[in-house]
Amino acid sequence: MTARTDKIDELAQRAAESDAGVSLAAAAWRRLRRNPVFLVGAGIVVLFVVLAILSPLLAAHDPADPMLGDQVVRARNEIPPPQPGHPLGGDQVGRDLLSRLLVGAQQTLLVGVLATLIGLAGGLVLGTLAGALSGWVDTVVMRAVDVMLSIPGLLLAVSIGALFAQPNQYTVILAVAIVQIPVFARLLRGSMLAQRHSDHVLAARALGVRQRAIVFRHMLPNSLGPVIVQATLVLAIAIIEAAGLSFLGLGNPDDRLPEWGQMLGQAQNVIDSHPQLAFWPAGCIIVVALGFTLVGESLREALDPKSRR
Amino acid sequence: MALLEVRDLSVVFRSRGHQRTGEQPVAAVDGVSFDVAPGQTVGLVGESGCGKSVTAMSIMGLLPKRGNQVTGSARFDGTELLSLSDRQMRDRRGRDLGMVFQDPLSSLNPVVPIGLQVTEVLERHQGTPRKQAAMEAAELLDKVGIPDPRRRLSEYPHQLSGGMRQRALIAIALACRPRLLIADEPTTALDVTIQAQILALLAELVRDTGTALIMITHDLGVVAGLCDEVNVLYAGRVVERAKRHDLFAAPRHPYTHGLLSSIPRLDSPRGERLVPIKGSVADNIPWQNGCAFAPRCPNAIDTCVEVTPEMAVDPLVSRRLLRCHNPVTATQREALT
Amino acid sequence: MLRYTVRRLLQLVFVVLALSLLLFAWLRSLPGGPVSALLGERITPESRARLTAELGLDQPIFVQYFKFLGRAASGDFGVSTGVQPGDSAAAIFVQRFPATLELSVLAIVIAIAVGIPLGYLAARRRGGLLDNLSVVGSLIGVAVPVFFLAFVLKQVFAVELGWFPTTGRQEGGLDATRVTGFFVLDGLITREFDAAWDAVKHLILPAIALSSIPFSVIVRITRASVLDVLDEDFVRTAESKGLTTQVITRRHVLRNSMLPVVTTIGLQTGALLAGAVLTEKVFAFPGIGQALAIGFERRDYPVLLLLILSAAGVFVLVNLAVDLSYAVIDPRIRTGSGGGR
Amino acid sequence: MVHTRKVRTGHLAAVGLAALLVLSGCAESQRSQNDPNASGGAAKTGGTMTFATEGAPKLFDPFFATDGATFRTSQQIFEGLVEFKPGTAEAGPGLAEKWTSTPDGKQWTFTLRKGAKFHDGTEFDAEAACQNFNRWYNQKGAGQSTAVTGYWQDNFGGFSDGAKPSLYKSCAVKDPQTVVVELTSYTSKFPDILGLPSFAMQSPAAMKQHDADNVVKQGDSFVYPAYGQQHPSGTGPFKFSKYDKANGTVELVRNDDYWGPKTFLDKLILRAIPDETARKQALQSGDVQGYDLPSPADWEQLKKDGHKLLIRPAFNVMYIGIGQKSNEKLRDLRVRQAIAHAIDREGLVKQQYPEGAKVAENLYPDTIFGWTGDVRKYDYNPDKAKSLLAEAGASGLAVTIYWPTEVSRPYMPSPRDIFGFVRGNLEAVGLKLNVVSKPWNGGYLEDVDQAKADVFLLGWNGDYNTPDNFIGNFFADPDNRFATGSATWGNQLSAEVKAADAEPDTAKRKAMYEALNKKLKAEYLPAVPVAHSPPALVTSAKVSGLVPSPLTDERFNAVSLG
Repeated sequence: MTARTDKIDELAQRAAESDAGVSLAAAAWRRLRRNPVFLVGAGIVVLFVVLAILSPLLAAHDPADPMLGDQVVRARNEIPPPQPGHPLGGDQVGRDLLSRLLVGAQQTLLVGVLATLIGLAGGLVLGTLAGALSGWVDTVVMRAVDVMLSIPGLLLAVSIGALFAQPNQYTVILAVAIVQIPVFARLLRGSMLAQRHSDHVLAARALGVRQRAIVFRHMLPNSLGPVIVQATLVLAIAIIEAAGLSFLGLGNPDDRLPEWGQMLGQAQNVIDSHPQLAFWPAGCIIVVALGFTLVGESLREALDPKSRR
Repeated sequence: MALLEVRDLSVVFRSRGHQRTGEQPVAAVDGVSFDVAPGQTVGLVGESGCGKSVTAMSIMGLLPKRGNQVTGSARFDGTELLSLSDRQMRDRRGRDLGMVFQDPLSSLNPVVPIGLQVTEVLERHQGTPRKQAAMEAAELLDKVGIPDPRRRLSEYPHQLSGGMRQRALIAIALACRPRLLIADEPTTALDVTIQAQILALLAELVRDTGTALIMITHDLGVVAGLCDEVNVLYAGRVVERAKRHDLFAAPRHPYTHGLLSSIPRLDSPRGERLVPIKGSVADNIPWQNGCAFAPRCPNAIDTCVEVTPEMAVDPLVSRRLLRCHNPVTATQREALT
Repeated sequence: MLRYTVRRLLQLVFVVLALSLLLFAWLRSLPGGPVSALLGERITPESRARLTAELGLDQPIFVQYFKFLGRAASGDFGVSTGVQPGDSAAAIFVQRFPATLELSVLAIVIAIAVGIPLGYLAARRRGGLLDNLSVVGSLIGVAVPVFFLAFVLKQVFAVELGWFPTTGRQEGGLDATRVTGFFVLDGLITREFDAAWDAVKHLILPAIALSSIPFSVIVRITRASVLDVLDEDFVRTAESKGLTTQVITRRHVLRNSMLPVVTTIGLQTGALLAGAVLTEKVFAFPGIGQALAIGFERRDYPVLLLLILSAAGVFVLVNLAVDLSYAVIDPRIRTGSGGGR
Repeated sequence: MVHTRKVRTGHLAAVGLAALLVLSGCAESQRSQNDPNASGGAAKTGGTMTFATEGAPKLFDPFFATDGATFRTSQQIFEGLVEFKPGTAEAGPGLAEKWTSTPDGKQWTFTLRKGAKFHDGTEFDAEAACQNFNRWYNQKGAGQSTAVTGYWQDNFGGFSDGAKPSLYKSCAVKDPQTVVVELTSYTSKFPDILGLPSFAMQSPAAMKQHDADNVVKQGDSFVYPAYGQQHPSGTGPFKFSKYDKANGTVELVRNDDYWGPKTFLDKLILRAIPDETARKQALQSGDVQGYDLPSPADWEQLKKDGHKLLIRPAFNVMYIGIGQKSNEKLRDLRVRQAIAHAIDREGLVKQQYPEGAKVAENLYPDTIFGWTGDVRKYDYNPDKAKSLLAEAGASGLAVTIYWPTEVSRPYMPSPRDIFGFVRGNLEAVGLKLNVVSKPWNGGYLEDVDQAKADVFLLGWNGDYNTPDNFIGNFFADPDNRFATGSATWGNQLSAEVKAADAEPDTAKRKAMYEALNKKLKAEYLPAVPVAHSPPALVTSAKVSGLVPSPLTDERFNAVSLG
């Protein structure tokens, strides 16, 4: 018995490598190392993540504390200007802008990562179901996916966001995440269908391996390439769409822990009188989104066998 | 007076940024020379990667400008092709020089009707008006043996069989009655029966139209059926040139000999075993250090790995050029058979 | 082909029905809604109860849904409670759809007209300055939040420079005649050219903002696809025929690289509605998008329901159109046989 | 499809052109030819003014409306028997030149203005006036829905079917210039309420012709008849010209038969621009000549840019409501007082409210009858608050606090920021806040009205100049959003409110209201009054003659450009 499974594993392993596994990954890595696009993107992402993790330490002040509140005079549209200890000044209610941006990095990363993970998880379940056990399961799941895909992404996110009676950080994340589920599902199903007829799977099946084993040991691992690419891209999308939600007033109303999209959305009414309140978070969002996109795109190209670009 | 004179043609690949990566530029074609007389059929034979296709492409001026360095000379009817401007070259391609490629499916545009793919050449080079061009195209297709040509005009490549596609390609290449036709492995992608037909077709056409033909192949069988003169290429250099009969009767270069004895022959006694060439191209040594074939060569002697052999008239058989220190002798051939 | 189309249309019906039930149930289960919308601040528990009963909102959800379907069948999707209180949702759609259509068309036209040539040139001069610029540019284009771009455009070109109007579809004072609801068209056919021009001026900034994402995507896809086609054998064949570069580009390269591009254009066109929600809000442009934005804010459920449904419908239809247009571009699909590369 | 491919773009263009020509054949410009040039308005008289409003009007029949956008329009078209004096909330003569009442305040005699004409050409006389009263009183079916005739039901109660008691009894024509209106009881609101936009005089002929009362319930809402949609006919200085829904603009033109001074403007265009920033930029770029409700944050800048900022007298109140229902600790006066002491109202007003905003001491502004400064004041004193909580054994009390999102009200310019401030204050005195934020119309009002909130931020915009419009609305019914009914003193409060309203004798009534205000602060404290905040409107420099009204009831009849 063990002997047999070992044999299969070895077999499938070889097939996997020839398909999408190690060798291709290695080749991809070789291409990436030389790709300036990737290096720039990776640089941005790493910087951002480090910042996000360390931000509580870096932030000089409590982002929720309106310490400069006494300098806020709505009647004269005055907000705290840059000053010693507050290089960027304060926001509409006198909280230290720099600290908010720093802590914002953390929240933004949180939104991006959680949304992506949830979308990924959902897609993984649906896609695996459909891809693995075709038949009516496939049909049902894919119909559902089609329904979701039949609404433009951001619109769907906004709709979902609006449908929560009481918006908060997690409804935002959820709204953005749900939109991504069908995308991932499609992706996984596609690549698994492609594999169902590939040699190593057939071989494994021929040797009578249990369906589950085939799916999890052989099919899933080989489908991950495109999924990883998609995930990096989704991270960027999630961050941007979260900002869109905030702009439409469907964001997280509790702004004690700031998130860049939220900061941008809240700054919309003072964008001409206090542009810095909008431009700082906007700038951060653009750079970070760009970073993830660069990484995603260069990954995609590197993993795409026939790409010479 | 030759129609095409290729002299000392060399093509060097330079991978982008090779200075940084320190890769040595590779010579795909290394001082190749040969002539093609009007109406003559010349074969370029060799394993894949020996540089025969690159030779053809460089003559046609189809090699990408970037990353390729073409030196030497290729005189067509007295004009130096290699020094022509891009525009001048375009004017000649399709008119004086035609080319047929290996894979007929991918070589035809899938979304353009066959007819247009033929007529566009006529329009380009002869300014033939659409209607008339269409008629000529039909005749062409008919000539290359495509049944019901009128209907075919409006059809798309995927609707034709492999053989038909190759015929169409040939029709395109010959549309403007070029004086030189280069066929690059025209039959490799087809199954055997079709191969024969296509070869026959080519033979017939060049005879009728008096078109000179360069036949590029790895298949000596093809050569046997078609070529007047054969150039055997190895690692970017011509190693043996001979008239067809001489070559098949008495291959002199061990590589040629190897090729011949590695293909089954109908006239050989039963029970004879095929002798494959040992090793692979990977074992080659650079020509600078001697004979590139030496490592695989049964006849290799010490000089082969010390002195680079030069192209020279065969001491035994005249009318033949040879690049070898220790050619195959008659006795050896006997020993083998 | 026909069977395929029919199947897709059926699928569309299915999608819309499923969506409508989903949305309807969810919307109804939410707080706020018609009653609060109608009574606003003056609401009292007593009046709430009365109105809820009057409107039959106390009946079981399915009863309500089927009543809704019944009314919907006769084109009655309920009456707006927030966007344009008192107007029927259908009327709002009919009246605002042309606006968004005008906007989307202009946006997608800009995206295509600039995006495809740029993508092609980038591919032709691969690795060159233009190439790198267009690639990075297109990536940035995706990274910039649409509404932020819209804000900046408006601030710079409308408020500071005053080249364009900041908001709306047309000056009220023009007293333009309405025929089709497409202001530009109306202006042309009624020969009120000032009105048409004014409408165009109102379109430009929002359209640019809206086109940013489709533009970026189109550039990228075109470039990639052209690069693929460029080293296809048949391009080499075309070269070997000595054809002129223009012919090779037009007939052999572009036409073959258009398939993926068309797909993208389709998807992007459908997705424009999402962008329109943001852009139209920024420019107070009275289209579907703005109605959605206000609808979300004021919880105008009848309008939201209809607009989201129709958005989905349009999206599906556009994609169907795209699939069909493959046949136009790719004979292998039209003539059934062959499959594809 | 194969064919479409064959079509060359040239052909397409041709086809398109042809289509255009065909269309233009059947499409004619319907421009009013005598269009006195739109933008140019240098002359004192003439010109067109475009004014940006928050929303588009629901319809043009004010009797069926409760929304500001509708009233903004209808107040230019219609006039009431009573009109509020420009710039005040004080009732003055309108279509009625003067009026008298019997001592018991149940019978009112109005003397009507001569020479007023409706836009449809019919005369305005006693007959027309009474027909209006009877129209209101005799609403049937959908017309009786609170959603349709909210103002009537708030102020007059029931209808002729007698299902609910009504304040209105009858209207009699004494002579063409005199009507006698009978009420079932006295209320301090009368006749001021006749100044409400909803109760403006409309042309009986026009209403008859266009079926004005035919309101139909359809699905989740109501559909209004042609009259309200298309043919409003009043006596006002402007006439309804057209409503371009596709463009969100209402066009009004000068009424040349107006009984009073004619308008300077040829045309008034009211354009809906929901987004506040968009309104501002429309003004800055000259697309509009004025707009409503500029964000206080922009006031300074707008003035700097040379625009005219017109600040309305504050006629509203923002309060922190304290519910009596769920959290019984809040029924302890000391806890409510602690909350009052915890809030730094001066700080809040200074930081988050526009200039001219005042800290509120009563639940209605001092321009209203019965206001008194002699009430218990709660100074900002966290320590006092802490000790009060301790006394009440409510230190660290957990409280559910509600604040609204997706809304900005005149009395609450930026709820998020105001709440941020309040939250800080309350947490500083050790209260544990369970924060609930909901969209204004997405559950906030609903929950607050069902008294789900322990503490909540809300306010009120006054309609007319009587205390009852404020505290009457809040407390007359013990089952209210403060759930005063659940408090021991709840019913007493309701009784006192009703009594004061029903007291005909002015002096007595004043005393009663002052007493009530004192008790509301000292004994009941169902809400902590926070601020009276002046809303504003803004016009470009060349606009003159617009008088800001505390009731946001500005008239454009005296407005001129340049």
